[in-house]
Amino acid sequence: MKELIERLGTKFPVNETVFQRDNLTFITTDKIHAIELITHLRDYEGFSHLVIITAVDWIEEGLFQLTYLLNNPKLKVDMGVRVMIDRKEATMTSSHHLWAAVATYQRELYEMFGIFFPGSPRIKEPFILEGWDGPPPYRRDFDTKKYAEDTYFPRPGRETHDPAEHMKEKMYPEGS
Amino acid sequence: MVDSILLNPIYIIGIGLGTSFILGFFKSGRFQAHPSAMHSERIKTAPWVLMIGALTVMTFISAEWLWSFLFNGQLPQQIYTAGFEPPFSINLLMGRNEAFFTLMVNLVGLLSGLYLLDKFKEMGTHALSVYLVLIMGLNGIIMTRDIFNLFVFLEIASIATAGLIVMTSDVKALSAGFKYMIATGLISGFLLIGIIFAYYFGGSLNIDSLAEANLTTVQGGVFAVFLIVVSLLLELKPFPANGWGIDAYEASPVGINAVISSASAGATYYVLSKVLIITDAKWYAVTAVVGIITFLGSNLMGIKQTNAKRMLGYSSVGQVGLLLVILGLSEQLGNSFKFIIFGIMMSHYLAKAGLFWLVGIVKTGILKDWGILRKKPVLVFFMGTFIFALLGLPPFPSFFAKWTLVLTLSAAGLNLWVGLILFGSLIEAVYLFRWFGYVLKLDADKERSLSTPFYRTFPVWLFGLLSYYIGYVASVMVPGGETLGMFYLPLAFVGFLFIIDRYLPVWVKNTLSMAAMALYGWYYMAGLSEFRMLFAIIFIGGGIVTMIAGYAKSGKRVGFYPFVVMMYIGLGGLLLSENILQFFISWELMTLGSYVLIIRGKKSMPHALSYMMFSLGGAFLILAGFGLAFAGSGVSSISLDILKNVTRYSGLIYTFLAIGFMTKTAVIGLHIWLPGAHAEAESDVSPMVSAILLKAGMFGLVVLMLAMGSQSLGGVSLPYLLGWLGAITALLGNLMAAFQEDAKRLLAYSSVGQLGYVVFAMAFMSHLGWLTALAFALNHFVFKALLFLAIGGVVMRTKTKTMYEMGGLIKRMPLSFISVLIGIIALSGLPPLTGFAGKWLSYNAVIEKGWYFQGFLVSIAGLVAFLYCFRLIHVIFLGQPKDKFKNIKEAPIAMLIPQYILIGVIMLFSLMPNMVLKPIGEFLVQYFPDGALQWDGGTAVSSLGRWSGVAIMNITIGIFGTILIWLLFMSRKAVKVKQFNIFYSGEAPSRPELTHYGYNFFAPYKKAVGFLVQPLVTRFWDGIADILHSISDFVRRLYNGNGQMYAFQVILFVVVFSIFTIG
Amino acid sequence: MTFEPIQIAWTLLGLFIVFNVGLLLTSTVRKIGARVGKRRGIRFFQPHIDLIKNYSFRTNFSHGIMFYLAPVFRLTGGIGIFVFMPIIYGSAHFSNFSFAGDAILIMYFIFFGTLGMALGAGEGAMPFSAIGISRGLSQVTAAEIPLVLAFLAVFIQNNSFSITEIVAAQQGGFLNWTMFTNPIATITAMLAFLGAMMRSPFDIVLAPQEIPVGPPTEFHSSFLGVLSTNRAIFPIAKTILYINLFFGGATNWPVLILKAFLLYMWSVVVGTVFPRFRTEQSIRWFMKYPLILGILSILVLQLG
Amino acid sequence: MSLKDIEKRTVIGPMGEEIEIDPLRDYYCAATPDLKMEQRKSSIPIIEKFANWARSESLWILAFGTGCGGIELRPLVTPKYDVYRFGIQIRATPRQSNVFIISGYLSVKTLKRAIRAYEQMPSPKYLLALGSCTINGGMYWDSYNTINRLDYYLPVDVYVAGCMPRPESILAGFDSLKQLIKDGKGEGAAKYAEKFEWYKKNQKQIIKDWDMPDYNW
Amino acid sequence: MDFGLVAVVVGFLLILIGIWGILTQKNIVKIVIGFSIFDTGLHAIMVGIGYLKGRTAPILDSAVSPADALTSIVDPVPQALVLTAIVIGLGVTALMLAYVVRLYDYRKSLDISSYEDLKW
Repeated sequence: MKELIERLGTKFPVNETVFQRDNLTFITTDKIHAIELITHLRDYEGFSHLVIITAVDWIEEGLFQLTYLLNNPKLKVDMGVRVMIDRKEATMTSSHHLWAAVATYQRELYEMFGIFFPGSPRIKEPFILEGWDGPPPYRRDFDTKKYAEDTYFPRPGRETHDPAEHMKEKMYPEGS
Repeated sequence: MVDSILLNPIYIIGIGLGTSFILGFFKSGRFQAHPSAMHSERIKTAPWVLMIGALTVMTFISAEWLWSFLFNGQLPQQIYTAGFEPPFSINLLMGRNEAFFTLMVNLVGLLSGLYLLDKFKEMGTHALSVYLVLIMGLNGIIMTRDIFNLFVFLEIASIATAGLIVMTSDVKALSAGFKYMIATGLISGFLLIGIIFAYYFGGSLNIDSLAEANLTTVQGGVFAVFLIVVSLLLELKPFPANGWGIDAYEASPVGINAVISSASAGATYYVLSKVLIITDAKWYAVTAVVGIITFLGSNLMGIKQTNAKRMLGYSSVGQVGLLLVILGLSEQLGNSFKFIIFGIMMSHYLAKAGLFWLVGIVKTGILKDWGILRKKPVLVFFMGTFIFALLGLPPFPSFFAKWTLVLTLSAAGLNLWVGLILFGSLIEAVYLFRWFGYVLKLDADKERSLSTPFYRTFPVWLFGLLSYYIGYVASVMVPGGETLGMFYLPLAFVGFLFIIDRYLPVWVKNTLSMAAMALYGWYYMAGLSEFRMLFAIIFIGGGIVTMIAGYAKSGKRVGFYPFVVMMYIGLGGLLLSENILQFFISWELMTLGSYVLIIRGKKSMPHALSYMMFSLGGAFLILAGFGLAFAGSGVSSISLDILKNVTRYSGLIYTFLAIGFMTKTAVIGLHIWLPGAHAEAESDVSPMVSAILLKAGMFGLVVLMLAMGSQSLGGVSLPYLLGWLGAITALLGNLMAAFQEDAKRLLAYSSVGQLGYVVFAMAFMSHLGWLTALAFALNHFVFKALLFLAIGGVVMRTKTKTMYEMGGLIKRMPLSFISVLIGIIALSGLPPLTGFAGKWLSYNAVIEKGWYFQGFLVSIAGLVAFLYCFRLIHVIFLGQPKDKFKNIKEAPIAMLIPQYILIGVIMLFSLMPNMVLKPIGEFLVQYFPDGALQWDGGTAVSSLGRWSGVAIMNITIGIFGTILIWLLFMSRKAVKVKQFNIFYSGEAPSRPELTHYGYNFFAPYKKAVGFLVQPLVTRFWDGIADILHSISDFVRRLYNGNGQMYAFQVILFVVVFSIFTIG
Repeated sequence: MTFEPIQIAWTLLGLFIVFNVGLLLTSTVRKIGARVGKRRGIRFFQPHIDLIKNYSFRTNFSHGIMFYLAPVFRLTGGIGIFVFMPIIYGSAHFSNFSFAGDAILIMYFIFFGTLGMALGAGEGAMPFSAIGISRGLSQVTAAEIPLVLAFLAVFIQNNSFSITEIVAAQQGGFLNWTMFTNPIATITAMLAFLGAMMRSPFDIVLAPQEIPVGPPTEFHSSFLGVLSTNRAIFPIAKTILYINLFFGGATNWPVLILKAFLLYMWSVVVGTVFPRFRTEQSIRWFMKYPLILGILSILVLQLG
Repeated sequence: MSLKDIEKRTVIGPMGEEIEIDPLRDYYCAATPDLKMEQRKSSIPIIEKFANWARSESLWILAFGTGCGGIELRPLVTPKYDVYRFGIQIRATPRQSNVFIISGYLSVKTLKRAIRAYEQMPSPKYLLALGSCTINGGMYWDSYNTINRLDYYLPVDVYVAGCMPRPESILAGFDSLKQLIKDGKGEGAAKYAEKFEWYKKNQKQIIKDWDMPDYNW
Repeated sequence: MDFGLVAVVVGFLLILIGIWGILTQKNIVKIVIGFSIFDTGLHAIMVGIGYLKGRTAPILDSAVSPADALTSIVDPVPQALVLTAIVIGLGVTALMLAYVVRLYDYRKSLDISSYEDLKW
């Protein structure tokens, strides 16, 4: 695996490498080379299967972390390619030409995080949120509770407890 | 004395020679090597006028002589040159035949001369004189009685031909001419040797003296005869040594190849016929064999042609082959020989000249570019005339000739010859009808114009009209011609329709035609009885009802009504005919009319062709069957009753006739023409051809079976076979219908199945079987006409026939929906409507006869009918309406009226089945006394069960009404919802197209039984067609365009011929 | 036989009996099925309640004229085959209107309702209905293949289409029943019977999971009520046809009901045991053994 | 189905003419529920009572599981609970059902389907709501995409509390429903028609892509 | 020696040579020459057949009196025929040569296989 990373390092900027498990490695690359790197992995290193594309909102750093999780079915190893993109200008090169499923992941990312992939098929069509007009709900600056309260006619008188506290209080009052 | 005013025939030669000599004094149009400077100098028309004048005089002389021979009892006259009698001088003979043939030659020469005005201006004065010499030479060939003189004239003719070709400015033509010269040079060489040997052994050059010399009995004389015969045969371009001739046809200018084809071939043929008298019977037989090989081979090669001139060349050669056959068999043909030759020769002469002239008018040889001819419908009409004449369809002379030929040959026991001749004719029909189809259907190049100066169209007109006149003459001359009077008046009306066709709007013509048909029915059909009356009701009554739909059309509809009426005349003629000639003419008229009707459909060109091929094939089988019956009955009568008295060949006759008739009823195996033809036809033509025309085949079967009863062939009972065939047809036809996407195709396949049912029922040869068949025939007419009209109306509005593109039309076209609903209930045989009558009767018949398994197949077919019926109504009228049909209107009222008349008939028939079935049963008793149905009021009682149409109808209506009222009461406040107010698993449909289940509707059925509907039959016939085309393509490669190869073929022909004759 | 007005009253009585028997038979059969599954199952009168409920809906809607006509066609088909058939042998009262036709009429009248139903479902414009119809028609025509053969065999054997005559020929001891005189035809017919009863393995037409309820998806309230009425009458009427042709007919009502129940149970037993066929599988199945048996039944008659 | 599908569009007809298609008008019935129809009762009380009894004893459930409660309905038809005893059956089409069970949380997306299915059922129809999610949002009360109170969107006849309620509770719920119907109080559909505007307002407030007619027949 | 027979035999040989030329030579001029040979052969045969041994030409002059013409001259008919045939042959040859000229004008080729435009 290390050899692979080294090989990659000669060709692409590989910034940070995390060896999560024997068979799972994360590498970080920059936005410009990411798709190139993934294409290389797919075509020359046997990572023919895309497991998932997912994102993490690093609101504090002002970044989105996109992770392309790839799988090499022959060697039975996974590799996650991380790309950090600017949160304000959340745009990433589309890779829908590599796997058919990518377009769907990208639709989801656009809907949930507002990360735009220019050129990706049907990117602006609703994925699971039909008719959603609020901000992307998975962004951490989106306040779900407030949104729900504003929107869904909360029933008055509803009490909310912390489950652990509540259980302790109700079921085992003597233990407190 | 009448003689005194007759001009001496020698003047024909004299004028020809003299004028061409004089023409030499005129200033010539410059002889150009290159076409670029061609138009620099134009000759004046004076020489041309002179030539035309000369030709006119020549024509006049021949005509005058012919006139005297025919009407003034003129005796043949010998013309002795130089005042000596033969053998010391050359003598010419002017007899009736000579007058006739010279008239032919001169007339076509004159007309071609007219026609070629432009061409002659281009080619110059020399061409005029050469042309005149050619005509003169041909006259000489005909008249001379001296064999060497004959050679001279032959050489003159062929040199003149080559000379005319050499004057064209086309390298292709030049090379063809050169090849022509090589071949004719060789041939005339052989002829010359033959002549000299004939002279040596016969001691004379005079043909009559040579005939007395019995050359064939002399040792060396045979060689002379051989050479003379072979070279004259070669002059007639026998297959397979005729590549040079075909090339010449293709290369020479159109007016000239008209002369070559019509006149030269006629002249040479006449020569052969007069020279053959110096030989004996063996040589006649040889001639016939060469003829038939040529006839078959040339027509076969014609199939693959794409160039009109070349194709006509092959056709010409083929026709000459046919003439050779007739000449060769003249002994056997006896008295009919002259009539046959006359008919075939005239048709060929008129038609071929006419067609060649048309080639020049269209100015292209490429068959697929011929659509342009449609700019002049009159010319299309004449082209049709010529093609039909060429193929021997009525009312043209060749029809009567072929008819007589087949009958006479059959009577002489020459059945193989009949078969070969008919087969060859069928092949010829393939390419000629394909060509005609191109003319009628293919898109014309809009850029090109069609120039039709008078001098070019006049010959076409003249010959076109002459074809009809001579056809009339032939019809009078043919044995039994006196009975053809019944066609005159109706056909005159057809002619009248042709004349007014371009001027009157459609509704006038429609009214006129309907009135005429009503009158026709009234005057001619009123006296009919029994079967004929029943079919008259279907043919004429049904015809009038379906024609109401014609009012829906606007414009003029040129070329429709004459053929509709012609078809119905044919159909009516079948019923009126008392002899086989009338019957066969009616059959052909019907075929002709319906062919033109079918080909009017947008995409029906290939289907019309296959319709015509199957129809002609069927017609030829019928002809052969009649021929055999004529021979086999032992009485030389052409009455239809001969079928009853057949003593020989009865199984074969039965088979031929049955297959012939079943091409029309489209029994499985012969059905492949039907779906396309019926589906692509216009909306009011489909009901005519499907509901009415198919019954013609059924009527044929009625006539056949009543006359001949049951026959067997090779120990197998033919009705038994028919029964199986009918049952299988019913099943497979219906199955195929169930898998169609095209509504009209579905109905067409349904017709295949239904007619299979009819054939099945008729094969019972029992009272109940025939009652079933006849009831079913009536029913089928009513509901199939109804369905085709209704679907036709829908197609007219939606502009598509593909069912799944429609849907939900019930909202827009409720009246059509009701029509289709009634139609399919009647079709699928559900009680209480009429269709059930047929089912019930057939079960009775099946049990009575004991044909259980056939009956089983048929009832399964009935179930399958249910499938396609439902599909038809569901996919078109139910389900989701499509956006683009949101605003379509109900079918035109003119189409609805006949539908509702037919619905009225269905309802009446359903309520009172006894009204129809009882009288039918009553006359059936004469033929099948056993097992008749008993009637107890409105209840039919058979030995097995009972059926009361009235009671069933009333009870059903009672129950239906009660429940309907109950349901209406219960749901009286129902909200009317629209198409997307459906439960769609919580979703809403997005587009009607995606929510309409119509494509491949019976997919599971297809998975399970699809193996039964593999298009095996289509593949079979396609295979046959492919094989024919492949053979054609293979064989025509003999003619590789190399002059030496042609010469080699000529020599090889001589060698092979010698092996078979003297070797 | 001629028509007399009083005949209508008797027929209506017969119809009423058959209607109730049909409903009860449905519940009984379902109850038996439930008991097999260790459930109590529906109440005996549940079908009646359901029917009443269906007729007592307040709102309803229609897709068009054929939507009305479909249930009417369907029930007319069901009642039709009932009224054209003699029910009780020897009873003048319960011979219905059998003077109007014979077994052939019944055979074809069966399709009357099918056609109407299909048309109405088609007008519902619901694609699943159309799929159901396609399956249903395909399967029913396939099931008719052996049926026609078996019926033909009976007709040939008795040389009659008249149901009364066929029943008459089977009187005088159960050994005279077609079941024993022509066992092969009977077996064939009973196999075909399965296909016509819309029960497993031939119930793909209704396939509730894939094409919600198949053809009648859109039918509701009183429309469904009429259809349910037919579901009560039609199978019994069809069963009576089989009883008449193969099982000696019936001379009184109890015998008729018993025979009907037993016949009905036949399809239930098979349906409980065998899983569902796909449409093309069932078509193929009918074209195998039932077809062979059917041909055999006629061959036996022809040779024997 | 999306908003795009109800946009007006033009198609070319068979004669080459342009045809304007307004999907909402052309494909759907525009009528809204009529209160008179929904409350229609027989003028003879005994008949109405009888009808109510029949309705209560023949509850046909629409087979539409909306949340985690869908799995709780399955045991109902097993030998242990066997709801068939009580005249309860499951139908696959809303056209033939009269009971709709909202079995748990409803996302906005599902709500649209639920509304459609509910409206497609003929009246009188009853709505049984399972679980706390339908009452006040339950554990999804603060989710960005699940509703809190079902009765703002559809008229609920009977609530069965629990997260999730066990089949016994559901049976009890059915009993209550039956009693309600027998008493002539199972008039949820009428309530829906009566307060139609209000329900629609609520529905449209949260279903942003309202791509269907106001009432789905 | 029978001159008639010789002429006939030679004629046939010439015919064969001519045919051989026509069939084998690719050059169209040679083919025309073949034709001329063929024609010559024909003429030889005609003359040969018409020849009677020991007789003279059929010209009535001082050498042959009309009275004994029947016994002393050869049959005049073949002679006449041969003259005609020669004329015709000449015509044919001329026409063929005209063809050759015009063909050559177009294609600048004398090979017969260059002129296979029309076939099949």
